[in-house]
Amino acid sequence: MTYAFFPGCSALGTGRSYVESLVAVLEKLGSGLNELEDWNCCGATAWPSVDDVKAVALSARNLALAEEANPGTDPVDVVAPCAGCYRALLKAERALEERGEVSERVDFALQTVGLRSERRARTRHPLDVLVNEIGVTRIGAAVTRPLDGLKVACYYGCLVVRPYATFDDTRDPTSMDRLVRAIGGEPIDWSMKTRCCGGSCYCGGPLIGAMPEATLQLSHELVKEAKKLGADVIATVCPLCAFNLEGFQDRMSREFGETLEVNVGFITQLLGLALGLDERTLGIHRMLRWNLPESRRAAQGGVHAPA
Amino acid sequence: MAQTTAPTSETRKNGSTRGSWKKWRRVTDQSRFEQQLDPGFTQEITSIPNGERLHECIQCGTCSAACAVSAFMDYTPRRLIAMTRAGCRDDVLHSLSPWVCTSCYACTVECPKQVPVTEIMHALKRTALREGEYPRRFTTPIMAREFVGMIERHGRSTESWISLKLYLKTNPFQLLKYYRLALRLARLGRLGFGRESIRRPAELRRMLEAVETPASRVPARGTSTGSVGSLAVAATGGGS
Amino acid sequence: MHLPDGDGEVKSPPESMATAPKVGVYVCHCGLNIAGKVDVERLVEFASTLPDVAVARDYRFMCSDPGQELIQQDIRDGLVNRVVVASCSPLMHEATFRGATAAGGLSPFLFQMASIREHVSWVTADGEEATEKAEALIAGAVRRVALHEDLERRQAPVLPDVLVVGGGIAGIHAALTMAEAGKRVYLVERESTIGGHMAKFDKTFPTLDCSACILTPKMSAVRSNPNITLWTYSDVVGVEGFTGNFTVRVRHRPRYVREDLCTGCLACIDACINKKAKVRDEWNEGLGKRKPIYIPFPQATPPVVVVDPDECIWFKTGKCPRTCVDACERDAFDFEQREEFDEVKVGAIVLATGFKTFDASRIFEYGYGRYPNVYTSPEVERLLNAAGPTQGEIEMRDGGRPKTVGIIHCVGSRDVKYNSYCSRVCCMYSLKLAHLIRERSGAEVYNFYIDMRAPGKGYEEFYWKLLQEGTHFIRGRVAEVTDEAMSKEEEGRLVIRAEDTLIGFVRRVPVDMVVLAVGLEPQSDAEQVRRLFNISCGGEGFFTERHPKLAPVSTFTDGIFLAGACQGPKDIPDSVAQAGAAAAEVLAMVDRGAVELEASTAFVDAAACSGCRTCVALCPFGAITYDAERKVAAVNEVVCKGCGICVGACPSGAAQQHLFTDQQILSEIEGVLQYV
Amino acid sequence: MSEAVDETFEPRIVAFFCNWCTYTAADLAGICRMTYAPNVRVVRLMCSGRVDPQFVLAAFRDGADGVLIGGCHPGDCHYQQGNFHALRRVALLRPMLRDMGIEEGRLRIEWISAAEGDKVQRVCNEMTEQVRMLGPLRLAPAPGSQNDAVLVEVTEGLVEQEVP
Repeated sequence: MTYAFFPGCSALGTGRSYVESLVAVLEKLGSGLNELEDWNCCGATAWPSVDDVKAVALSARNLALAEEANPGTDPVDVVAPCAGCYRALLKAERALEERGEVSERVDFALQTVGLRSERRARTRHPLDVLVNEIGVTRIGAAVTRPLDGLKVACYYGCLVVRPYATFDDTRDPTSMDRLVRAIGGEPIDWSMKTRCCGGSCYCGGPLIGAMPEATLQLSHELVKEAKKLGADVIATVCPLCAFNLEGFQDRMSREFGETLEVNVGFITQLLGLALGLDERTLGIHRMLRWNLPESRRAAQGGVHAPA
Repeated sequence: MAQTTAPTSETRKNGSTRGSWKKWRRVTDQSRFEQQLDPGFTQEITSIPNGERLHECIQCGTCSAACAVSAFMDYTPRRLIAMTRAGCRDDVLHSLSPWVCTSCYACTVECPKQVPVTEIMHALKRTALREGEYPRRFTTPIMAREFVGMIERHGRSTESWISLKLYLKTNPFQLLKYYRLALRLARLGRLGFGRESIRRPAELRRMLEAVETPASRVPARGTSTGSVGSLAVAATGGGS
Repeated sequence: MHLPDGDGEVKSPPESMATAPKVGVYVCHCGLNIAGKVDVERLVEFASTLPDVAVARDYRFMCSDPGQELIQQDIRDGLVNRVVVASCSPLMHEATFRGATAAGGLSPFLFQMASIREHVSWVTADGEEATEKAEALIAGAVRRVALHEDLERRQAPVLPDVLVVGGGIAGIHAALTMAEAGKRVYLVERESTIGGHMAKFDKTFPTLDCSACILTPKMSAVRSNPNITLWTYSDVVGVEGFTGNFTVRVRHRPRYVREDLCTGCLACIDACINKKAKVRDEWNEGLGKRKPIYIPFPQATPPVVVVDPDECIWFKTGKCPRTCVDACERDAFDFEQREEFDEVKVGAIVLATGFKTFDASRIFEYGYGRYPNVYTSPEVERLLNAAGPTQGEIEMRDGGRPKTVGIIHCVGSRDVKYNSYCSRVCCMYSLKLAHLIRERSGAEVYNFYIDMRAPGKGYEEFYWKLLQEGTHFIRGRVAEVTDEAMSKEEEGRLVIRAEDTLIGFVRRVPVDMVVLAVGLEPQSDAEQVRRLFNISCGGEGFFTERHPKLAPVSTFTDGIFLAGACQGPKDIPDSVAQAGAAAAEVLAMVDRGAVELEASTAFVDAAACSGCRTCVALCPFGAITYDAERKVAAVNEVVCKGCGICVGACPSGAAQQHLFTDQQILSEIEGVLQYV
Repeated sequence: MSEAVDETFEPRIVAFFCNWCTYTAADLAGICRMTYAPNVRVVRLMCSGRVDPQFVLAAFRDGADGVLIGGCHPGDCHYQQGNFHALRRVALLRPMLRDMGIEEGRLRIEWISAAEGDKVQRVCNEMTEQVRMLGPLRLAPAPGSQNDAVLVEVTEGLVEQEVP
């Protein structure tokens, strides 16, 4: 199965390794991603603060591009890995379905540039695709280097499950936990799965600028709790969450007077490792906090080395 | 302004600022006359989808307690709702709370009356930007405008540029704090300095302008989006 | 099948109609309710032009005595022999005006109502349109009433016995009241003992009197009252018949111990081969254990033990020395017991099936089922009960004693995601629990409430008392109970996060124990019970009363009454008051001795019947029989409930329905269409 | 209908409401002062199962532009299954109406419980708008006319094949 793919702006920057690993993992599992031709910014959460209809229009253009590239397909699944993009596209999808004043204006705007929304596009999150389309059984079967009980703190963040819970529970999501279990890891049982990291999803993270103490405190709570519960790594599904948790760990350690040093990565990177992909393909060398020498684990576990 | 670490009973007793004037807030007339309140403001905010549910709020405070950043707000979300409902236009627009909001939607999903709190925060920000009533040295409103301007021009955002401009505009000294991190990111290939753009940015601009067109039949909305549009352009001019 | 001719001319009038119809039309103003929208004068003018109309009048309030007198006078003066009143809904005042028609000396069935208030003036924006619609409805009524006939007013006897379903405090009180009035009462309870929720409480608010002390005497009274047949461990499986004459089928589930022989000595429980109690004890909300043979609590009524076949070794393996049987001096064991059925005939039924509490695990963020020290209020009731699993000590699941306790109000209530209504009792029982927890353990208690609702005699005073005692009250709905600690003090405890809305900031309160004040919900099988008894449920699932103010214990099905929390959340005093009211309604009905039967029954014109028997199989009540000799169907009008299903299906037009004959309905259709 | 909609056309709709659910709901709509289109005239029956197909045909012949049948929700019938019979009769009637050139949208059956006053409002409004779009019923009766004869013939021939 090939999906339409909306990488989002962060894929070009801080979230680069997320997209790299996602593409590699899906390819390994026999699914492909077709990047949308000339996609634009989803609008993030900054646009709704300025103009809510234009925010919808921005995302609607991407959905319309996906439909244009896949004529006759219904629904057209658009994979949006970034949590912020995922929510923005979903919101546009809902607004278009409602067919109210907003959708009327957006439809008109699309028309002026020769595009058309036929309400065929359906926004999907990678977790959704991995768990509900590919399935944990298939993923489990494809594992060549199981994680050997690696303790993973599954951190879903906010916008993957809020405000729209399309594929998982809003308060107690489990899709990532199931994935971790499928690849031989051990998800820790913690209460912070969907707690806000303080990032505020604009690419660049504005709250850290306005109120560093707020962002630091929220991120610190997460990292500290993961550390307390013995997590080896925090797995994320959002470029901004990942960046907040890894990028500011030094500063957190300084401000809160404790050494944190918790590994932070994307769930797709863990999946990739378990599927036998090498670190470079998965963009692990780009991570700021990654001290999980998979070579070490491979030696210990004595598992099949990749060819 | 806010706690950086949870206080222990120790720090509570021996706070270093004992007796300092900083501990007392300057008090001005706290009463509100009915004529100071603006029912039109309430109406404007509640005109968003499901916004009328604001009137169903029972002031239980779930939004504030569910909020991860309410500790850093001058008014908790619940108070903002109450103030908006009462029509306290000035108090609401001069609150930092909407600009602290991270749009994580925890309030929205927990609200027992399904008040769209996050969307109300967005609406408050829109009104504030439109009327120019936003905190100038606070990064979030500047960020929102910068971001919007960048998308209007290029169709995509470039994280490096937006961050750089943000700090230059608000707090250049912050830059010093982050330059190491930025350099590291750049070395790892996670911070590109080449400006990202879509191939047909003009087309995108045309589309965004067209969003306003059908609404020109509705003058009130037309002007509002119009002025925001021009505001974004102004931001662009100031930035480059 | 006969259709009236196109021009609206109707068939020749029935023989019973000796004189030509003279219709009187009476238009009600209903103050301004009708007259404020509809042009009443125009209606009167219009009505007087209709065929057969002899008199058309309007009056400010037709339902008032002078209004009714207007009708009676016209009848007495011989001006009219048919009556149409255009006013409110027939569901409101049909009985009133039928009465007025009868008082004037005419058959009450020569009357028809046009609803121009509920169906016109209240629902139409434009006055002109409203007047037109009212004209059409009046025309329909006038057309139809001309074809009305006098009908026999039939009565059916009311059986003297009564059924009460549910043996909680409401059912007990209703049963006792009626039994004391000399009625035979069948009290059916699903559990093995009566007492319901109240039997599980230690104290009751606001007086703090001991629940067992006030309830157990009533339970014994039920058992000793010769007029009450108590059937526990039983349920109603079938209800047939109608007002005053119900046939009820009751199933008795086997307890494997004969109720008539068991004396409740409990020797068998001690003798059970299982020396330790291992089975989850539902009576104690799972906080304690019981044996496979058990009695829920010492004062259980009847004091008869129950064998749990799912857990009993004999039932599971067939191999057990059955030490219990040996221990029984009265030889009460019967392992061969099967389900048994009883059928009783009763005149009236009181439903007192109660409520269930909200499942707290549905609210993930409150941590019930995730954190052992999060409790629901029913669990804490058992903890506090001297006869409970901890003998009244507040001992938590981990064995510890709490120093700080947080009580969260409105769990599952006032929330559109769960139940949007207020459960009404939680504030008060939370105050009671707060008081008792403090008294028993000395713990600091924090109450997290949205609004404090204490409307009742002595309730506000109780709240006041709690405030004086120093219980903490934080006005704010809790967003989360978490084990994530942000400080040394929070480490290892549960943290309750709520905004103190009266202060305006968020508080994190570390506690050792959390009590969730769960709301009240309809029983999970309320829907089945509703269907069984043919009554209705509101949107939230509680049984609907006939009128929220004026008929609070009646239902839309005559002869079936409601008591207690099955009708909506209620505390003990209200449940008892309602049970008394239901008993009084039943007594009034039973002592009257007879009920008027539905006039709109079906009948078959034997001459027209082709004997196709379509109707026989269609009747849901088995009221139609086929006379094989005469080859025609016949309706038993006592059994017929007057739905008209058979009439709608009769291919030869032989089946008809009083007050709803084909002719009458077709004329009404013509009437409402002719004037638009 | 392809012709331009006649703005002045006010449809006439006859509604058969059962006494226990839908009629009570209509009363509730009144008590709640929910205004709706005045085009629906209600004929009260004890049960929707009383609706004889000839009532529907007679209504159309007598000048109705639409017919609405309201009963209790499935399983909620005061008489156990009258609403179910009503539904079956409507199903049997539909092809016949189609043959007579009466559009499907002119006959509607709805389950409205006693608590759903808002549904009465919504259904009456929707039905009125729908029939307004369809325009006046063309078979409007001229007594003794061709149409009428057809109708009567069909009605006479209608033997309900209801096998319980």
